[in-house]
Amino acid sequence: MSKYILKKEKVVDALNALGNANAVYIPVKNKRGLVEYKELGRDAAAADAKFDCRPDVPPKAILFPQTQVLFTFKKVDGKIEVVPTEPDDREKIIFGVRPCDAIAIAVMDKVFIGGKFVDTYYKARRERTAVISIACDGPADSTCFCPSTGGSPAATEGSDVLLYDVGDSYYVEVVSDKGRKILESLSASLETPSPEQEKRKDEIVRKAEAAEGFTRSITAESISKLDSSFDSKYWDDVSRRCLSCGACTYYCPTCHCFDINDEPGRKRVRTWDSCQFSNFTMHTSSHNPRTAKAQRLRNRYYHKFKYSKDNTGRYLCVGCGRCIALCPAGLDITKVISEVK
Amino acid sequence: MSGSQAAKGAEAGAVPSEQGEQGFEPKIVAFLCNWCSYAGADLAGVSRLQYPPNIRIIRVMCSGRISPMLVLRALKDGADGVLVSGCHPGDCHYLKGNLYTRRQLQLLRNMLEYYGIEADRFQMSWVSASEGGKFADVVKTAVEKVRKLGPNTRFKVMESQDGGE
Amino acid sequence: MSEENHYIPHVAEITSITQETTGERAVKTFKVDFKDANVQLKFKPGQTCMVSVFGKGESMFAISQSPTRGSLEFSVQRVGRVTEMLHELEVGDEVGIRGPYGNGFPVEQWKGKNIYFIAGGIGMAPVRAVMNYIVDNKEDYGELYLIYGARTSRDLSFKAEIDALEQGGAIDVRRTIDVEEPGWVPLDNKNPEQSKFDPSSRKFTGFVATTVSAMKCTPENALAVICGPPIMIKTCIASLAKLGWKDEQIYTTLENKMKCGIGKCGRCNIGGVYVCVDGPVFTYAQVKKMLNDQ
Amino acid sequence: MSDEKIREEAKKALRERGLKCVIGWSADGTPLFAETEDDIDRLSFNKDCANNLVGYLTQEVRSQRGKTRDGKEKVVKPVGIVVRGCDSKALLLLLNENILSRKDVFIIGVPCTGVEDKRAGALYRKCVKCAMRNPVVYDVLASEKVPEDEKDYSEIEAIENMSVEERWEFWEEIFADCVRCHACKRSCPVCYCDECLLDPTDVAIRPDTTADEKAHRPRWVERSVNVRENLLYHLARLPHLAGRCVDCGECERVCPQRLPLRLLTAKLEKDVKEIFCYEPAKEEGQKPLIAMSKMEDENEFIM
Repeated sequence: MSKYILKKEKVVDALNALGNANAVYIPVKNKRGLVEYKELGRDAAAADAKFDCRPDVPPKAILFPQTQVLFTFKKVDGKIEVVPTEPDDREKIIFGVRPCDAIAIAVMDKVFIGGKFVDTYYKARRERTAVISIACDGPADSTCFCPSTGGSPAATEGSDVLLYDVGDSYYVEVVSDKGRKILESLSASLETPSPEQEKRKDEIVRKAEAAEGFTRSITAESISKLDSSFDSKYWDDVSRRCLSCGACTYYCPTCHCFDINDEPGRKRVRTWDSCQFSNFTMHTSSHNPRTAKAQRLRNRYYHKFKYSKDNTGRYLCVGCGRCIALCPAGLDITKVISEVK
Repeated sequence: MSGSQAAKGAEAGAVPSEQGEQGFEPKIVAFLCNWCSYAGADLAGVSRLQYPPNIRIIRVMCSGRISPMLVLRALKDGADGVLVSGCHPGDCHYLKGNLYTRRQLQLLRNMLEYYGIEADRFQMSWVSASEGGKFADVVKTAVEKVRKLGPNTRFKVMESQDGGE
Repeated sequence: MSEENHYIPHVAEITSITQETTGERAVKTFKVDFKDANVQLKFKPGQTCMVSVFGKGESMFAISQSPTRGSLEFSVQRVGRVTEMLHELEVGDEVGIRGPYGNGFPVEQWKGKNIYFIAGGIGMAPVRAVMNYIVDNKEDYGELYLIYGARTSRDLSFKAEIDALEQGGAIDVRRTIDVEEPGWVPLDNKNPEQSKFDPSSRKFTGFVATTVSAMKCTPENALAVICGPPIMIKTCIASLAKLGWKDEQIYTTLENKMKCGIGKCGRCNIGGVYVCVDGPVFTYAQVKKMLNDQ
Repeated sequence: MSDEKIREEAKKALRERGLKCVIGWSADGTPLFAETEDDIDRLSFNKDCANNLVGYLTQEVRSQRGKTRDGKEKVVKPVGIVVRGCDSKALLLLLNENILSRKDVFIIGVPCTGVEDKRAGALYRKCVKCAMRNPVVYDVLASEKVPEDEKDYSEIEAIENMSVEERWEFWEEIFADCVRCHACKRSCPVCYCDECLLDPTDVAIRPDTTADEKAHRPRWVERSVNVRENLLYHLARLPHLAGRCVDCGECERVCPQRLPLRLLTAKLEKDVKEIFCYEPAKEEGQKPLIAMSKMEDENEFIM
């Protein structure tokens, strides 16, 4: 049997129990009102967990930190020795992930673990990470559009356990073996669902399948227009108000571009980078293939909806809507794609 | 001096503070203008005036060359204090370089303090070519002030902040 | 970590440095040897490596020697941060190497063909690797030609090596320079077809593309390998097209800013193609299909 | 009421002055580049219109500049813009610094009683008490001037009253959250340099930059995002804004982490006022603070 009930009043105990053996990350509100993932016990208490909204910051950084030392090097008797950074080998659980962010993790897996080369650092973290998600009861935010990208408010992809908010309890559905093992350690707090709760859960699933309540969307038809609009003047017009900052990319759960630099202290560091920065593609010779912000903006949308689809079969966008909510210039990805010409 | 040299030096050694036997010995990066203060320092040396060996002198053509970035960089890379010294107002070899820098650096000094970096970590002086004695005094005062403040730990990186796994 | 961590370079020692050219944009060839005898790099001509100068950074370079010659070499022009630091290194100094990356030239498919190697400036580095490979397996291939251009005669790299190849009769070599010098036969850049081309001349003044036109490279049972600055690649392709070459017969190499070399960091893409893993070698037919993302 | 006036004046200027476009807000508050009379009919000003549009003005004017084939200066079509009081200050600063020329811009001023932060559902903090509600430079005003408040420095003073240790911790806590997306810098109307020393790259590069220069130029701020680099990043912006920042609050508005960046810029403005009796963008033709010097400037802090 793989369906349980976790009473909301027992969530704090359950989190603390998980925290004994794992690093548990939960969404909490920070001082400035932003909901972001923090580590239980270190930066957050279980009672502060905030599960009733889409976190403002995706859990991306837990698997792919913004700043990561790849290796340090030292000189021993005048000879260089490279010392790779030891991977973070703690077992991790991200609790309260929204389905879009969970799908994003599956998408990132394709980028970093799929393909010809494996990213050791990502893989080391990913293998030790379990994802416990909470299905959304309709769109979690007015900027959401996950159904348009192949997701759903109750999608299980990328999750190990999926919770449904059925009033005073969470209906617990096991998705993977990893999830099953975690729930075994919580068996004391779990109960059997009542028919009433089953019904409530089915209702959430039905609403999710019908994509009820979503005000934003991108149609496959408008995405297909990208095939012929690469050289369109549209990109000049739409990028006019772009500031070339990195807000959209840094808060995107699937944006994964990075930079590698040697920094003082004899270390090589990998940091997030953004394709919207003007120097992103600049060659040493000063030639820059994407000088204009129109080119950079276009590259971002094409990467998300065309290149990635062509290469891996899926969009590099999960419809979380954060880039819409955070864009200082009010650029709306759904609008931009829908109006492509 | 060019910006690159200053930064290179900073990158390489980052002037770590030392805990000497008599206690804390501050390291102070001193930017001296070529025409007055550096000559003043020279005179102090030639006249065999004693002053603390805690300063590392970087000669610049004019104190007007001191970008606030140089001060910040020195502090970030671990200098316990920064001293900028130029010609007296009116005596600048380039007429007004020192006056411009006075404006910029006064604001910087205020902002440092507002940021939580003790204002005395950044000091300025006017020392002319003939003021060897004053130069020795300036260095003594600067070192004493910084000694009182203790090591500059503001920009020290904590291991945990460093993105290490 | 059982599988290879691709971000960790292997430490290698510089065993020899050859100053190919001098000046602001000098070129040096570095021969390197891995410190750890267990590390072996199996590579194909045209593949690339990330070379680190520890503390300064790393950059992607084409391996400039053929795998048949038994050594790992990089020919590096002094252009930016990492290359400047590389040029300051001496024999015995250590660098980091990771790779090989990229697809390399499909030399197996080329058997039996006549090959025109066309190189400009530092573009000679990857061409040298594949040219030496073909020369070392000469019996499998047809006639070989090299058209190699640079700004001045002093900017031509690998002088002794190419001279030796030429004298040994392995390959037909034509050199071109941009600025006239005594002893170099001038070609007409504006009307390349009308240029008088004396087959016995080896040294010309004119663009590489002009020499290609004047020489009337024949497309029958042939292919061309073009490496060099973008403008030179473009003009050479145009020249070849006029001579009746098909897009599939023309191979070229692309480059873009790279950081990871393994298709993750997201900056070397041209449309959906990642130059670091899908390239750097493409036929012109492939290049044509790419989006004009330049 | 003011919407009609904005549209009427914009249309008139579009016709009579041959504007390239009019930069304003659409009713939902997003920036709008109106090129036709139809576009202009979508211009609006309301509580949602929070963006400072002056950065776009520089962009639109600069993109037209350059030389024609025969070496003549290209003709710059004037660009229209709708500005609030705070925006107009930034615009005046650009005029004073000769980044923009008065003949290249057509300014429709809108007196403003504050705009709302949609995320918080309340007025932006900078708007609660505002000393620059009325545009200071304009061709036409779209509505009646409104009363202004005294500048409120109470938050700044509270920080000044902390101990030096407390202050450091205060900023440390704030900038630990910075992700360095560069939105603050990119949105700043008076940050108009093409290359910035805080840009995320090794070196600023032109085709003729030598290898030596690229190799040895300092990286002022490392790419690593940690408290130390973040603190330096924000501290390093300030000297460049000294006597120039008009405290329009755009950096704070755009910050995705909602960092209170105005606590830095307002302090800068306060110091400039107190020490040098200088107010950026106070009047037309004013010289930049840092480009002036006086023998009698304060000397007390110098040994």
